[in-house]
Amino acid sequence: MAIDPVVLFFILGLTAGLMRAEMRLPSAIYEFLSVILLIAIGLKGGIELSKQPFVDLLPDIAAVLAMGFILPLLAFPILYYLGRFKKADAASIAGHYGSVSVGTYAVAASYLASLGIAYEAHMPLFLVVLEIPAIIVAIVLVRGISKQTKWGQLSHEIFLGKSIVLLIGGLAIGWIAGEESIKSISGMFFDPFKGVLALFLLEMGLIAASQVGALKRYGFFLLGFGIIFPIISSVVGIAAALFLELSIGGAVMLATLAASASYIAVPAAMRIALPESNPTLSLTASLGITFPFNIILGVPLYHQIATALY
Amino acid sequence: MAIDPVVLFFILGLTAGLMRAEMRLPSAIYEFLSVILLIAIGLKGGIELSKQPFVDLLPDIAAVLAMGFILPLLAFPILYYLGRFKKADAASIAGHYGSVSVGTYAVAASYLASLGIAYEAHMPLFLVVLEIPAIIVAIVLVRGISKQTKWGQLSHEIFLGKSIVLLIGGLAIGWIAGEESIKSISGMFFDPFKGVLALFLLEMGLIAASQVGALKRYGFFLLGFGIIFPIISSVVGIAAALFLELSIGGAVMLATLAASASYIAVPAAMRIALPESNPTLSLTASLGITFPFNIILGVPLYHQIATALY
Amino acid sequence: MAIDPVVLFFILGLTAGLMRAEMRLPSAIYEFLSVILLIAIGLKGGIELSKQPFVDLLPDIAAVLAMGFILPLLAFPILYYLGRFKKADAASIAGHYGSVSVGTYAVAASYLASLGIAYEAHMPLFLVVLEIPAIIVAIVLVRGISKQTKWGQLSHEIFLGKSIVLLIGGLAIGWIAGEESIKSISGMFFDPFKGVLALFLLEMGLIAASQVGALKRYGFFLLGFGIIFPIISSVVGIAAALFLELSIGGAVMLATLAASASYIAVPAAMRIALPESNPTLSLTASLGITFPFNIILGVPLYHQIATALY
Amino acid sequence: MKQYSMKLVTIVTESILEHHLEDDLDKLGIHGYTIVDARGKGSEGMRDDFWSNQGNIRIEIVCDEKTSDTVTEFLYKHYYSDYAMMLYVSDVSVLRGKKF
Amino acid sequence: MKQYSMKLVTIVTESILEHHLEDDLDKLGIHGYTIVDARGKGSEGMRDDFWSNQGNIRIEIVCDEKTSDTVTEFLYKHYYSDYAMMLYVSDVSVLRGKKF
Amino acid sequence: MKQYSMKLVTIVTESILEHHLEDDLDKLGIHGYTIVDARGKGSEGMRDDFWSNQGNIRIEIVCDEKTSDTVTEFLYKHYYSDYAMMLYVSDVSVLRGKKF
Ligand SMILES: Nc1ncnc2c1ncn2[C@@H]1O[C@H](COP(=O)(O)O)[C@@H](O)[C@H]1O
Ligand SMILES: Nc1ncnc2c1ncn2[C@@H]1O[C@H](COP(=O)(O)O)[C@@H](O)[C@H]1O
Ligand SMILES: Nc1ncnc2c1ncn2[C@@H]1O[C@H](COP(=O)(O)O)[C@@H](O)[C@H]1O
Ligand code: NA
Ligand code: NA
Ligand code: NA
Repeated sequence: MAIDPVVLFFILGLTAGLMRAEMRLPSAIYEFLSVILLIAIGLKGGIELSKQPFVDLLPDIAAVLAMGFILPLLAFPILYYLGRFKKADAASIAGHYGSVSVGTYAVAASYLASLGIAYEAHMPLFLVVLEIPAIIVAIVLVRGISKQTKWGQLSHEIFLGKSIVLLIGGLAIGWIAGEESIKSISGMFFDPFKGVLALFLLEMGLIAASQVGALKRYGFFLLGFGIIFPIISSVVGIAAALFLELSIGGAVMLATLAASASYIAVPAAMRIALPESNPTLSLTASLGITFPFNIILGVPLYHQIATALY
Repeated sequence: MAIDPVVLFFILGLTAGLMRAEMRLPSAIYEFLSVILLIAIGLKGGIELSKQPFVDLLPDIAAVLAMGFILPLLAFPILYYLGRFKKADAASIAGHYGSVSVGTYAVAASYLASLGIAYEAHMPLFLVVLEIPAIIVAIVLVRGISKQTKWGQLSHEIFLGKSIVLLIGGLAIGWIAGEESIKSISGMFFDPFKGVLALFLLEMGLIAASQVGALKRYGFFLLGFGIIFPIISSVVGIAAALFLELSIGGAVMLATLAASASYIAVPAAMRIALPESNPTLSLTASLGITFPFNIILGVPLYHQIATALY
Repeated sequence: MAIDPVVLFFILGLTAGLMRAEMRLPSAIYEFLSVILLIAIGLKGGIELSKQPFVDLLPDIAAVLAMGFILPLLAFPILYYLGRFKKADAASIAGHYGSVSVGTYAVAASYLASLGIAYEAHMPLFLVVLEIPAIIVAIVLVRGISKQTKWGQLSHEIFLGKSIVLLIGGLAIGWIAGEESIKSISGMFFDPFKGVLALFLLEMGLIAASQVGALKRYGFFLLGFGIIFPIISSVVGIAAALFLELSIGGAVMLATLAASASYIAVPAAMRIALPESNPTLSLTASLGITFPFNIILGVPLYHQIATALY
Repeated sequence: MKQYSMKLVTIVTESILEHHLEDDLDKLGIHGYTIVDARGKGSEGMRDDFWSNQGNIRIEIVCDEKTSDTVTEFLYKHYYSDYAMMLYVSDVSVLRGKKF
Repeated sequence: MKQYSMKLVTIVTESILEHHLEDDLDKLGIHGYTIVDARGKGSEGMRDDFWSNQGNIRIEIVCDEKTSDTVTEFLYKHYYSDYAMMLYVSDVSVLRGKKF
Repeated sequence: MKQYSMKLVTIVTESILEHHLEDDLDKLGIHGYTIVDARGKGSEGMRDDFWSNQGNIRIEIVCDEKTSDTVTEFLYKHYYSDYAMMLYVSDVSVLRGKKF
């Protein structure tokens, strides 16, 4: 089977970055590309929601939400006891791995599309649902439910972060406008989607490469964790998919969501809520190890695991 | 009838902005989107111009030009005597409302397209023609035809502003190249047009929301003016359309042009020509009140008024 | 024959710039557009490479490489003896004219496409091959093969510059993924290609116009050189094409490559390797004279010359 | 024209703190400041990534000596230990204008 | 190396004035300055919108004391009342180089 | 809080030199600096084009007097004649913190 070209763009970025080529995209373009991806993913989910009653999905949402709480609780003891990280660092990393990465999601979607495998179209809803619980878990693990944490201000920053607003906004617009009417904007959001993803991954490759320096400082445990924990998470995701009776495509998507680690929403939240935790530690793991692993090897691997378990 | 998705994007931006979500697009992207919109609108008009003799349009242009001088003269006394604004402020606001907004124009075009209603294809020419007269009126109202005003320098800034140059440039290119030849660049300017407009309106919603704080400071008169004056202007626009025997679609477009208020070219010109006028006053009215009103309610309303009067 | 609209965009930018209109695109957008162009050109070449054995091309590549060494050696004596430039300046300008401009290449490709003339699809390979030799010649002309030049660091900057990496990256991805698989990203790279080129040329026109001030300072010799030397080069390019038995389309492309002058990779390299050379001198010639000449008149002229010689 | 001696406080810190610091300055009664985006190197290594709030901002505050001490101590107490932050103070003269 | 005492004039004002100020400086015989984009808060409220020239620029001019007075008074007279503008002056030393 | 007197070295130069200067500063043992993008005018004319490394950067280094002299002389020797570059030094006070 041919490699998906979007993955080749990631490998190009990674290689160029490791060779220290001078070619970062302007951050305005990075943001532009990610805005298009987020809205497009939201719109697709919203169009689907407009076709089925929302209440039917509530049990699924509850189950996925539960997974969002469980995953960081699984990661924390490994990091704290086995990895001997400081409590705040262990919690922060756990928060990153309990949450999700939209870029990884998009690659899995592209992977399944190129194989012609369908998946439950309300998957973007799960993407939204999984962003937040792990952040709460991370904070509570360090602070308890103490009043010191400004939950009001914090929940504002979490729920009104760019990715959540654009995903939910896209969902809502797709839902309200419906399939027919959204076609008029497909020239911006759907037709160039894979090309946008390709450019986005080129930049992500460059960013991931820039994390490698830090990687050397933090040693082997982080490297191992960044590869092995996602595989464990993917099995949890597949188990959830079996429980929810999702299709095999849905299982791959949920496995990927579980296996992916946040590199935008969670770092920002941790910097404010747990400033004593070391931001380069978690970012190195999530961006420098897990993201490349998932893009290049993880997604097909989760597909194989899902096929084996289904 | 379903709501046009581009309007939903505006509402998303407005809502996110009012909830103080952290999600402004980079200004480079805002500019990119507006450049595409301006060129695309110009090209469409230019293609049409290449099909009919230009001289036939001269009477129409003269009439629309006259409207551009009348509208600010209508607005000024209301602001100065009723609103009790300082002379410079009243003139500056009048200048904003006598001129036009390209974003509003694009929404009206999208509205008519989704209803399948045609309009005179040389409308972009009117858009260009209406940009400037109100600026001149505003300056003359305050300064007279005094020599103090550096008309040379000023006319350079007005006529060579980005929006005029791109609109006229687009018109000229469309005219010279013709329909067939322009097709080769439709993948950039026409196919994604509505999607570009959607993203542009998302950002405009965020910008409009950021004006609401200032709105509170300036009170109810401005709020009323920002809604009622556009409705009055729209009737002037429809009257002009009747006089010029435009189609009903043309009437809606001209009404929208009349009702729209500038938020780019005129603020810049006023800042230099009438620096003693308060820039937040006029921008709050034009961006914080009139733009949202026109996008969400105004355009359909002007359609109804036009239908009633035709 | 109708003028290609992309050329009209260049003329629009040039005119607006000469009239000192305030409308430069944000540099982030300029970079975005050039990234798309570079990748698209690379991809197209790569797809073609996947269809024919690479070794067959080696003789062609060697011949084109030779041309890359000859052209600056032809330019240098003209600039040094006839133009009486300082040695470093003469060498630097020669380096610019021995190398190539991707924007000019894209315009020639668009020109041939609109005439329906085919050309050898591995042309992007020649584009890559021609970027570098002239830089080496320029440095050696001034420094000799002295150890003072940090060749290691320098070759890093040259070979890992943005344009080389994106072109080669595009080539590699197109080659590996193949035609069928690349179709999924054509909505970003191929469908809007000419529109992207149009916007890019609009900005290039504005940039070229900003060089005109400097032009006056440097007088007529540079003006003459910037027009006549490209014509000479184009004949060298056509001769090479005849020698390589390329199609007439291939001859026009190779002539254009020979005639075009670098304005990105070479200026950057010269600033580091030959800092005593005056950067505005070579940039004025390459951007302010040769680029506009090639876009507007050069490409059709080279087509005529090629037709005459074939 | 008469000139007055004031202090110029310059702060370089993580861009993610921008809105938080704005709120803080407001509460400290400081209503004038200028911000530019910056990148740089310090004890926390290179900071130059804007895509994920990993860049810096550079804040300038012109104020009297007392306010300079207040803001300096406030920032030292609340942010110095957990965030990348550098701070220095210098002497400037300002015109008597509408602003001071 | 020998160092010379000079003045550093720093101006923060509306970005829309950039080209006008460049012309002014030219006329005042000032041929060296550095500009960066900035945002900020002052008596005219928050200024941080670049999409419509609602942002600031920060201009630095290294010059002798006399020029510093000239430019300061010029700006005060022509722009202070109608535009958002802040201005301060400090002491710097420069190397004797080709530039001074 | 106790404050220490330091030097602030400000350099305005061609943006293309950024990584080269970073390497130089590293070698000179300077591990703290702040960079912003800038444009400006000087003896080499207007410099404001970022699309082709034709813009400027503005580098600030807070350091002791000796380091200030070292870096100043180094830059003067290696870059002043061939590159657009301006450099000035001023006095600042810094807090005793983890950084100094
Ligand atoms: N000595 C210095 N001179 C100038 N800027 C500095 C210096 N040290 C630190 N900085 C700036 O302050 C930021 C935070 O410093 P730090 O907390 O030491 O990492 C750095 O990213 C630099 O931008
Ligand atoms: N005290 C201050 N310290 C630093 N910057 C200031 C101060 N006051 C004003 N500014 C800057 O100068 C600009 C114009 O000031 P103003 O005219 O007071 O609105 C503001 O937007 C700020 O960027
Ligand atoms: N007198 C000055 N005041 C402030 N900045 C200056 C001055 N002279 C030069 N510069 C800055 O330093 C850069 C390089 O200067 P130069 O080498 O003189 O071209 C210019 O582009 C300006 O940004
Ligand atoms: Na996860
Ligand atoms: Na109007
Ligand atoms: Na050439």
